[in-house]
Amino acid sequence: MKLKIFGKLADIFHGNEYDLDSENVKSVSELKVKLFEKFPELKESTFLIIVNGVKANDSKIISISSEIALLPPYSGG
Amino acid sequence: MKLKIFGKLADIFHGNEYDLDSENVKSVSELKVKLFEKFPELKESTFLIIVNGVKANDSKIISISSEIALLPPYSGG
Amino acid sequence: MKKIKDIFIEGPINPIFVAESITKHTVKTTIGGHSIFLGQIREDMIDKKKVQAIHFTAYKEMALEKAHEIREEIIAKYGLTCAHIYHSLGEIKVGEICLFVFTSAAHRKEAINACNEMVDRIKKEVPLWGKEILEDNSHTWKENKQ
Amino acid sequence: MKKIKDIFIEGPINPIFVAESITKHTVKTTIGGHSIFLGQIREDMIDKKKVQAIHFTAYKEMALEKAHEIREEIIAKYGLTCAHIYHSLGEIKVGEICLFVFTSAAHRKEAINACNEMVDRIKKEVPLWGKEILEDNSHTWKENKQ
Repeated sequence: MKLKIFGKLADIFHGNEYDLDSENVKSVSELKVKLFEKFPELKESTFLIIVNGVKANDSKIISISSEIALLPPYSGG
Repeated sequence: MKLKIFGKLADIFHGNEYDLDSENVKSVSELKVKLFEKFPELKESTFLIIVNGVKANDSKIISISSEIALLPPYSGG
Repeated sequence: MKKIKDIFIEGPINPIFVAESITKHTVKTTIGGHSIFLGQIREDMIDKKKVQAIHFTAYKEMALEKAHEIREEIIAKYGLTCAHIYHSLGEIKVGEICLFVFTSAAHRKEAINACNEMVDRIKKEVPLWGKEILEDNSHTWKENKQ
Repeated sequence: MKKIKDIFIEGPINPIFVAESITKHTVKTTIGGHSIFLGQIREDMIDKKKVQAIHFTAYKEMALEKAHEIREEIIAKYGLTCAHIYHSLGEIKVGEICLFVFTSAAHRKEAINACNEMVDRIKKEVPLWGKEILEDNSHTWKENKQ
């Protein structure tokens, strides 16, 4: 499962993409569990999870074909 | 007594300068009397009288050496 | 003695002049935001005739004094890094620029609010007049809303 | 199908590009006022180190969608003749321009208020991030006030 990583989260993931082992990841809540396990610092971060261009809540079903992105607060301009 | 004339008032005075016979004109109120006599249309106009760069009220004393200007409402920009 | 800046430009304001003004601010490293207002001549209809141009005149000495005062007051009020006012004199055709107001500050809100207030005050307080030249060469006198 | 305009410019926004954008509006004879906001990189001090540049990245597809939505909504809300948004990507140095917002309307208030609101919404709603490069080549992440 490929994740796009933006902003300061790239410092945690050491890059703008991350390929997550997607076993047992069928929802956003399961994704979060796995991410927090791998990157405990993420628990201290504020971020949105975007699935196929739309902000997703925990119950959102995801699959290996979903486009998933992790967005910290915006700081353009 | 030379007057500077601006904006739409120039249509009444037919120009941007007017040389007024200054006999009996020692104050702004006397100036107005004389102007209204010569240009009755002025009574229908809104304008400020500026003497030496400052807005003058009726009691303001003026002389032949005063710089006098007639300003209708501004319309810059 | 205070130094009074000229604000008048004979003819329309060239967009290249706007670009040059922006470029001059590159060296001012405390600036975070610029706000610019440009007044453009609109093809209004007056008595079924199209406005072709506006011919601007000013009571120059007084206008420069007043523009200076507005500029100083607004720089102080909003803590601006820079503020500039330029107004055209003479005939400015439809589609051309006749007013250029430019404010710069560390943060955007100050620049934007200052620019807005500066434009308002210029329209109300600076002795300038616009004569609207219609397509049949007759004219009317522009009036700003109070 | 809606046409999504690109808003991204690689590197800084050139003042000449601003001038060209202004010039393009000469033919739009219903315009009476343009409002422009420019964001410039400020030499902030962070932990006693000077900011040298900000490196911008975006979640492009989503940013373009969002910018399109903001633009459409603000054009409708204020009855604008035109509205344009440009944002830099990549490294923008202190003193350079990274954001250019341009609104045009028949009357000044609409242009100015629309520009102001557009800048606010871009900062809050468009997925863009600024990485502040400090003088020792360390970095921090820019945070917009909410």
